[in-house]
Amino acid sequence: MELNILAFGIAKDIFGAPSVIVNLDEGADTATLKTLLETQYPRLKQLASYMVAVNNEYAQDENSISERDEVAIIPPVSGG
Amino acid sequence: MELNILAFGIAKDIFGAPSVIVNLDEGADTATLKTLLETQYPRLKQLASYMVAVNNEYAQDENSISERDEVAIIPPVSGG
Amino acid sequence: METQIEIFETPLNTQSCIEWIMSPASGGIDVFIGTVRNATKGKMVLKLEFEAYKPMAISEMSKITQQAFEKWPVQKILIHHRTGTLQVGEIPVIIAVSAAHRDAAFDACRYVIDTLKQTVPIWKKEFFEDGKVWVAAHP
Amino acid sequence: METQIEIFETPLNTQSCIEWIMSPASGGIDVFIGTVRNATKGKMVLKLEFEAYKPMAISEMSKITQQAFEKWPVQKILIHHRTGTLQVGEIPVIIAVSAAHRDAAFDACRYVIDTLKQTVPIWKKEFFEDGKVWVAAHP
Repeated sequence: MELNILAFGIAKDIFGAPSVIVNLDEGADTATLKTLLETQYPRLKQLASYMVAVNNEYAQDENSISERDEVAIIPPVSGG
Repeated sequence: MELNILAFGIAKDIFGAPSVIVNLDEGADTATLKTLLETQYPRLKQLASYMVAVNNEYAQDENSISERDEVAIIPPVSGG
Repeated sequence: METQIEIFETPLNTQSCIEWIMSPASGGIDVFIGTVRNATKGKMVLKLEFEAYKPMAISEMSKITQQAFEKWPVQKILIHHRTGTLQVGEIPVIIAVSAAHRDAAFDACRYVIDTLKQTVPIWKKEFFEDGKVWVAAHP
Repeated sequence: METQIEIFETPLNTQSCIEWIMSPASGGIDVFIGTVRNATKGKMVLKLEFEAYKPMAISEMSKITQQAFEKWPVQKILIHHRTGTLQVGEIPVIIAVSAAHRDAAFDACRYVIDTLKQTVPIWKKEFFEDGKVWVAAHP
């Protein structure tokens, strides 16, 4: 499946765009997505940490992702 | 000496006036003043507690009072 | 380490307090606003009256702000207290504290209001439908 | 248990927050105002930029308010957060909490801002004379 990945904060700088498209197997889990992104964008690994959000919820590594999900990369937050 | 004693809150109600005049020996201490007032105004003893202020400072029982001091009865405070 | 400590007989103004407390050196501001609640222990309150021993109250509030400056790295402290008759919903007290970092502002603001209620010679009389009472006077 | 949770691209208004949070049932209101400080770790700050993942940020802020209602007897909680470019002295965030008694208002207000800074997807970029940096991105 083709997945559109939203990026915010420094992740947007790393991707060079507010979103990128990646190819993943349908039902792939969050850990697989992270590994793929870290291969394509090695600077992601230099972040203090980052999370993946699926449909506006923080996702765990084992959460599977489907094509209709809204997926976002959440670098360390710093609001307030 | 004649001392003018200021009263606030419920102490004003107990004295029936915003100030009363008492006769005390020059240099008498705060404890003596309290005993005198409690004799004249027994309802003072029914308060949860009360303090004496001398020149805008809380006074201890052993603090002596002179004629030029500003003396006030401070019932339990409830500001804020 | 600036303070603004005042007792007013007229309504307090939250906006002027916030304007005074804000500064480019601050990162966090905590503001406590006391308001007249419509009930005390389930009993309807009609209005309150506050009386202050004004010079001593100002002096005690000033001591509290000095203690707060010693305890926490805060920048400005404001205390405005109202006297006279207050209706339900009106504001008896505003405390505002600014600091570089929010923890100090929160800690100092809470210290100021907690200590004010223990030491500052101001008295509150609550008016109910069936009478009135000086708060905290009796056990 | 009312909430008002909003993200604005325009300047936040402390007065409208205070008007919304006040109520006859409240005795204590705590308001936290974050402001843009002129320096970070001794380095002069020129301006900040805040970016939000807006729908998720609203959802996470809503969770925080629900947690606060479960933890403390508070009545209303307001969270206003700003996005876009902010100059020194401007306000990125306002949290306001009302309660019958002040301890709950203080505790809940502090919980909301502390948790917001940990979980809500909003990012701050600091601009200095010699560059800019996304806060908290790197160890």
